[in-house]
Amino acid sequence: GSNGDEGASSTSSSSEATGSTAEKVQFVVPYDEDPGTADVAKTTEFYALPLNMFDRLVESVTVAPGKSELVPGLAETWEVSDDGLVYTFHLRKGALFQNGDEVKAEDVYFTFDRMLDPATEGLNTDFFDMISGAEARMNGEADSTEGIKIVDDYTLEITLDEPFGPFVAGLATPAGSVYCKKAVLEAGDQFGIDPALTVGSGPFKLAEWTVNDKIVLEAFDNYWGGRAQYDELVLKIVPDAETARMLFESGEIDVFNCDMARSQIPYFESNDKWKELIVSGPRVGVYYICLNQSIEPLGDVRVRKALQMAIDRENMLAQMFYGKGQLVNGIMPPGLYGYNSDLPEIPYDPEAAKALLAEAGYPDGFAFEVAQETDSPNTLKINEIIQSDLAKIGVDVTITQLDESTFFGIRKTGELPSYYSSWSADFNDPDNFIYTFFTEKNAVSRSFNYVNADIQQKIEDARIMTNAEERIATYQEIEKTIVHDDAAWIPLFELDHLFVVQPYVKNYTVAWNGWSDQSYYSIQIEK
Amino acid sequence: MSDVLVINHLKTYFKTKHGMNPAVDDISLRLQMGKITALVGESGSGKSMTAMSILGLIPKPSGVIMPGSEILFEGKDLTTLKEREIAKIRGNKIAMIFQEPMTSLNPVYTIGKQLTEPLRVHQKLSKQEAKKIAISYLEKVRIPDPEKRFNNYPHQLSGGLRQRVMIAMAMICEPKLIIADEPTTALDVTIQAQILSLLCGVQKDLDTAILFITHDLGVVAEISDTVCVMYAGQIVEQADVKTLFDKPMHPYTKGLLKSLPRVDDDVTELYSIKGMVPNLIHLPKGCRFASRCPEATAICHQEIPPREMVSRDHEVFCWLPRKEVSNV
Amino acid sequence: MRYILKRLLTTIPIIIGVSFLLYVMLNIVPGDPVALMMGEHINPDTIERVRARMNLDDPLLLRFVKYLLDALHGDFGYSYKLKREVSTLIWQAFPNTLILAVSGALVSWIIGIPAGIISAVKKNTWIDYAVMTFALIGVSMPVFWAGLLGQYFFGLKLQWLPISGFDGLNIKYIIMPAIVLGWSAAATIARLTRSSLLEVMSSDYIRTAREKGLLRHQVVIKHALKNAFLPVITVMTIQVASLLSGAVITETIFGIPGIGRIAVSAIQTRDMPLLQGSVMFATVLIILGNLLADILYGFIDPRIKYH
Amino acid sequence: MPEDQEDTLIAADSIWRELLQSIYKDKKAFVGAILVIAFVIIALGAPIFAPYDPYEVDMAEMLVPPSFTEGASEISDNSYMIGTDFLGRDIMSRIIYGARISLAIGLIPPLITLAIGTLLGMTAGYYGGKTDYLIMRLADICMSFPSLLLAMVVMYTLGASLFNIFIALSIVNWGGTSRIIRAQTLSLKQKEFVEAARSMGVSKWKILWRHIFPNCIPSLIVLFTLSVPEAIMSEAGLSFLGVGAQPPMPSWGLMISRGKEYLFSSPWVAITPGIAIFIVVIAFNFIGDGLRDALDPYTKHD
Amino acid sequence: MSELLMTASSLKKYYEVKVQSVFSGGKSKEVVKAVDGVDIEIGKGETVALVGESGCGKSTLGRLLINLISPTDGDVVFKGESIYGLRGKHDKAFRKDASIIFQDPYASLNPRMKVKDLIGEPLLTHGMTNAKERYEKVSELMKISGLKPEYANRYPHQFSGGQRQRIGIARALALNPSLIVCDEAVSALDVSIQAQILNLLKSLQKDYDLTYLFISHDLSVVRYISDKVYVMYLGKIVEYGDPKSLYTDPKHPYTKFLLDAVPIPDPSQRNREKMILEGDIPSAINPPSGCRFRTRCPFATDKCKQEIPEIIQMEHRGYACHYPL
Ligand SMILES: Nc1ncnc2c1ncn2[C@@H]1O[C@H](COP(=O)(O)OP(=O)(O)OP(=O)(O)O)[C@@H](O)[C@H]1O
Ligand SMILES: Nc1ncnc2c1ncn2[C@@H]1O[C@H](COP(=O)(O)OP(=O)(O)OP(=O)(O)O)[C@@H](O)[C@H]1O
Ligand SMILES: [Mg+2]
Ligand SMILES: [Mg+2]
Repeated sequence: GSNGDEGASSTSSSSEATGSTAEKVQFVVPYDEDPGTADVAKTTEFYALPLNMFDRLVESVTVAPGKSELVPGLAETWEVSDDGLVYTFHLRKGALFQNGDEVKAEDVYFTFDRMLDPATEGLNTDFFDMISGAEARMNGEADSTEGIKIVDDYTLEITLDEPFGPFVAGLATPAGSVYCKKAVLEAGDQFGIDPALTVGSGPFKLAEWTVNDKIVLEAFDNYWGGRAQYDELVLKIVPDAETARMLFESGEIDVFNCDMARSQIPYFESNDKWKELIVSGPRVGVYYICLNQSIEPLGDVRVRKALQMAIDRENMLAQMFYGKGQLVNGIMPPGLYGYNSDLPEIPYDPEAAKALLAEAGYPDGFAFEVAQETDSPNTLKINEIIQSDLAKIGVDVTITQLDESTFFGIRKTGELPSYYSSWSADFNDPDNFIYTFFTEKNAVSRSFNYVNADIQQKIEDARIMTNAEERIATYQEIEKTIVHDDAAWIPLFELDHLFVVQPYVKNYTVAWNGWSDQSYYSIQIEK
Repeated sequence: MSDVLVINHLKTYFKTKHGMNPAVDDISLRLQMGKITALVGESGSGKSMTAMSILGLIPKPSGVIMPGSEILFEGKDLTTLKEREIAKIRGNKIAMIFQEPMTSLNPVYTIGKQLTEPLRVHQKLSKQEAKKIAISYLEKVRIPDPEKRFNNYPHQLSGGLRQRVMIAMAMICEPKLIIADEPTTALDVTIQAQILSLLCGVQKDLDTAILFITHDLGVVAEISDTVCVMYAGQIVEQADVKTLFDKPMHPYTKGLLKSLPRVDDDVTELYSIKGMVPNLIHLPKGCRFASRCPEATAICHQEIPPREMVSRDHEVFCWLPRKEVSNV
Repeated sequence: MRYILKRLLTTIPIIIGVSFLLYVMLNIVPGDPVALMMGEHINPDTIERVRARMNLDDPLLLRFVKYLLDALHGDFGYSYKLKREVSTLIWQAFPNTLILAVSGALVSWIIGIPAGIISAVKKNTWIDYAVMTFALIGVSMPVFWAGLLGQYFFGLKLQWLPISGFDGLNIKYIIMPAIVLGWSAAATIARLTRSSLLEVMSSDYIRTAREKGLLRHQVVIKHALKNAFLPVITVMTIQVASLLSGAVITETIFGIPGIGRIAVSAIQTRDMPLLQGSVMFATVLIILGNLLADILYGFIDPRIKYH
Repeated sequence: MPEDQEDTLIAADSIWRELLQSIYKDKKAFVGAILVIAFVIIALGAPIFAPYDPYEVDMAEMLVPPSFTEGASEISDNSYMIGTDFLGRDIMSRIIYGARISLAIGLIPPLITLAIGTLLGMTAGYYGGKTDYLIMRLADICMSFPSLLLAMVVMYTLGASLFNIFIALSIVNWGGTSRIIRAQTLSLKQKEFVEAARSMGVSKWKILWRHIFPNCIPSLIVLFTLSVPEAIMSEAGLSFLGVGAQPPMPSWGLMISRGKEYLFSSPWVAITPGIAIFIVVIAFNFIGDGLRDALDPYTKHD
Repeated sequence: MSELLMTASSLKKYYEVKVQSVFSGGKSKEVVKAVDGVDIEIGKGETVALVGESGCGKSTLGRLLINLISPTDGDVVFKGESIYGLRGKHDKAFRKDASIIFQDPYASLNPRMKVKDLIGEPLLTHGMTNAKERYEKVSELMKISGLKPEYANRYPHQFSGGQRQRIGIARALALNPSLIVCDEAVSALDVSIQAQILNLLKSLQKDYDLTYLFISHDLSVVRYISDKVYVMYLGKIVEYGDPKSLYTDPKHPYTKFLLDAVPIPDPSQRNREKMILEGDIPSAINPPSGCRFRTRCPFATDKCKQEIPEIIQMEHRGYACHYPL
């Protein structure tokens, strides 16, 4: 899941951005930061490159707004053993890497093993650490991953320690991207960086990379699914949102991601030229406020409840986000498998909140610190609204801005003050939400510090349940306890993700989970 | 008839924030061909401004030459000339030498370039021709090794040599008149003696007129033919050099002479003129020297004195000759 | 030549001092750089290993010396974020910054020098006021503000110039950033040219030149300017510094992949090796700029003689 | 013995008098001075002048245009002279309160910078030798950094806050001052009045304080008036880059950088604080230029 | 004559200067021998003059004598004690006893101080901390120097050159010194003002029993004011004596040239016989060997090139020349 709503943005296609390649049909998407690498072992944030350059065994495709389906990728078929422990993948024959080699089971094994290999210092190990032998591999106790077996060139068998329902969905995330063994070994640390050495089997091939300026991807002619319908995908680095908007209006970029500047939404909606060209999709994601219970007086559930009631979510959604979304009363957002639409509404009631505070012994309020990353203007605005909302019940909010790394560095220690953030699904399963936030270790490393032994147990249990209905029921129960009984989290809303595209961009859809990073393979440019 | 330049009623005033400053106030004088005329006076008496008025180099816009002033040169009134016309005269027919040899040459150009500039501007000579002439002038002012010096920068020359270069530069277009504004004040006596003798020699050679500005009566006695004594913007006494030193008429001149220590004689007590120069902006009525004058009478404080010709070439701006006449 | 060599040698302690200061500042920051660099999912063992690999447990001074020695070989370490060698990143960015800074400097001279001359020559007239005010407008507008307005009017509305981006020496892309950057430096140049020219104009040798029969404008052109430019050259020094500072913002706004962009993103992502490297590099540029100015000065001014 | 020479005297006596006179005389400086005075008064009296609470968020009043524009009255019943921002806060009030921050940023770092620079510059110039060498190398080092980058690094180390901006801007810029003051000290040291003091046995520190320092004041004043706008601009730059003042502080720089998102839809949000900076900065520059003309020994005599 | 107040023996001051040039490359350390072995005796109540061309080391010598700069070699004895060894209290006492007046009345007064503070500074430095007392003393000093005490609150630029020089004199007098070094004290003044100041100095000398070291390049002034004259050339004394015999009968050719070069304000003497010295004074860096004047001296021989002439003593006089006139 991507953290926060300040992701990169994406856009589509015009051809005149780079003079030298004027004849080629391009699709130009702006991103506000250079991703640094395409290698998912080295990044957890920027997935636009892996999603377009590499394939996964299984792909999750968007079938309708907010709806996804797992479809065959490099694996044409796969089956799960009855105990839910052994997964067998049958690879597609004839799928080629961009260097002409065929994709073999050995490449897949190599890729997954590489992620776990301590020498790689891989960052996305948590999609693989349930495979048996993964722990040993990661600790340096083994030279290979025991649980992954190459049966033959086109068959791969993966064994888990315990059943884990969303395993395949996890492999469909960018973290499951498959690399070419030969190429990776040749490229060394230049893999994912040097266009000449980076080889995938995806629809686009890395052609040119000018750091902090642009990344050019060429359509791969021999893509197994057929060549993309345009020649070049260009990721243009535009750090400033305002600049991006102007570039979009002048036709130099093809997509404008409204997350970069939501204030532009009314403009686009009211503009005759653009209003028909807005593409919108729900985000399978939730905006929330993390309450750090280890910071007094948040240890008191009455205080947390008071805070839940003191925030005027409706107003926030209406004013800041022009009503593009819906209120959420739990942890799991609409669109997620297991979403519970029957949760009770958390009311906006400052009076009741005040009373609760008085009851808890804070009739005059208290000082409350909110942390956020610098350079996220949208978050800042939200925090300022929170600041003014809470001022009405006497709570004095300080907004502390930390740069990204410090923010996450401190958060990991459990000492980060409360914060506003968002989470959208990596894969469509409650686990991606509940476990991510509230398993014991994550409750600390995300600075919730939520302790409830009973709930902990239930989270672990639900993970390995094989009965779908039972699993969902457990998750919904957990959710209700956390949000409504223990008030460990303030749910805010789900937001739609809006993009504006140039008129000649066809078939542009918002990714099912609402991410800014997505595959641009299916887009068509009709100039 | 051999007047090179005639100044009539020259008034050069400065506008200041405190009022009008009559730096040069009604000066008349004639400079004769082949003669050295000395202009002496204390600091601030208006000597330099007289010279600058001649060349039209009064700092603008604060300085103004008042109407009624006349500076006649070759039949033209310089005060009425356009900038372009007067520029043709500067450095060509009237040249000037300044006090500070150290700063009067542009530090970033060779002396050769600066020396040939007047020739190139006024006579449109080629570089080569100009260089030849320039070197001959460097020889004339007795600069050793002129070929080499030609390519030197000013800072590579001593003060004495630089002043020689300045003299060469003034002479190079063979002007009718050279104005030398305290050319030796910044130099040691020994170098001053060299420069003075050089200047006299040059003047004889070229037969130009020289307006020699100085505050040193010793120098005046050594080189000039005619002397004008300035006080507070006016010429108070004008005579040929012998007359002035032998029979000074104006009390100011007399006082100055008496307050000079002598190298050739023991003086036990120096006379000192009391007080100091009045502020030109708030001038007293009557004679400007009256408050300091030991011989002043009531009228001196009341009325501006007449310009009295006491003999053919001796003019005094004082009530005294009249009083003496009436006493007699 | 020996002089140049000598001056070069004197810059060495400065460069060492600068890098030390920078190194200390960047390394006393609280927080574990490895934890910061590796994001959320990493396990503690890996962190330990990386720490050891990066010698992070050595004393600061030792680390600095190692860093410096590596730097001597052109090794400034790896960027945490961009996963590339810092030196490579910097060398790729440098030409862009250079083009921007040089064109910014040109703009500042094109605006500043004539403005200074005109207002000196017309001192205390309305022309002086107007010209100096024009030059001042540059420094008085926040660079990013001017940049945004420029993008809006000349890029979006009038479509005269591209809004953003960079394409080597393609002048189209350079004009706007150069003006935004150069204009803000122009006032310094204009001021200095003006006061230096006024000073020169009141000097004796200018009077000499006038007395030779040169007209006022001839005097200004032939005699005053060369002298007046001497101090202006020295200011080029300070200018290198201020242009680089300005480039930080200009590059961000116009999306120019230069050193400034690198530094800003390095700060935002706490990419210490990259930050250290890029600031060092900018600093060395400034020091070399000083050197150049000194040497140039020596060649223009025949008097040069140090005591 | 001298006569009564009352009338030969020039009126100005102290440097401050001289200063005021030269500001009064120079049209630009005069305009600048009036603007600066207004600025200071506004900053000091912010609670009196501000029509609204600068911090009060009111989502219902978001992005109301300035009251003089046509549509303003239809959007809101309240009238905001220059509109409201994206959180419905009155921009006028924020600019008025922001003047305080700009005033502090404009005054404190330059004063600290000047104090450090003067002290070190005088010491270097007067003592010479190794002291001089050390101080000047240190100054070289500080001057070699691109100041904005150095400030950013300092903010990186210390964390973003207004107080840290003071520190960052103060330690970044003293090098230039110390060079100028050192040069002046060197030339003043040679002056005969310093020698006269030494011949009487006046101690070094007293010479520095009584003879050298007062003669550096004119340059210091000029330096000061020119570094005020620089400091204000630097703060704006740092805020733009996200390492400056922290919200909800109504710092002008921050207001622009946060309002730039609305530059085209609601231009008043970003443009008005930009104008405020522009006016204050240009006012200080006007004064600085005027004083420089008046106090600079070279351009002075005319 | 009278008892000795100050004696300088083989006093030397060398300056090291770095000459650096972009063109010649590199830099070299050169030694300027500003004062190179000077012996001087100053009697109590006398006016001793020091004359010579610009750059010959007069000011340097003057500064050495009041311990403003310390010598490279040699010693100065003042009232029986070496001034360079003095520390603390004694040094302060010496500074009280010797003061200096400078040439440039503009540069020698701090433009940012009021007259009362300028004249009061030596008093304050030497312990007169009571402001009222100090003010009274300042008024008295101003009166003595011919200034109106009412002007005490003015700044130097509000005075004319002559008046400023009087302020300088008042300041020098403040601590009742016995020795005042006048470094070109009247050179910058117009004749009429110069006469006023010279007369003032003379009368003060009488009233307060002062001793002057009078540094000047104007031989006429020197003749008028001094009791004893030292002639300097390139850091060395070439001749000394009482003015009358020195001026009428110079022994050293340099003295003769110097005297001849002085213009005489009498046109009838214009054609007197005079010798004009050629060339410029050589640089004090690497001065000529032997007799330093030999490069400009028409009488120089090989001997002058090789041997440094010693001072030859005569009655009240002395000169350093192999071939005296
Ligand atoms: N630019 C100016 N503005 C105002 N007054 C001026 C200016 N230049 C000169 N004066 C005044 O003109 C008067 C005459 O000055 P001038 O330079 O002619 O004197 P001088 O006799 O040459 O003196 P010195 O011997 O010092 O050179 C002085 O009172 C001076 O104050
Ligand atoms: N601080 C110094 N450093 C280096 N050289 C110096 C220094 N002070 C004086 N000199 C040199 O010493 C020599 C004597 O200087 P000094 O000032 O004593 O001469 P002076 O006779 O007083 O000259 P003037 O008549 O010009 O005042 C000169 O060549 C001068 O350049
Ligand atoms: Mg003059
Ligand atoms: Mg001297």
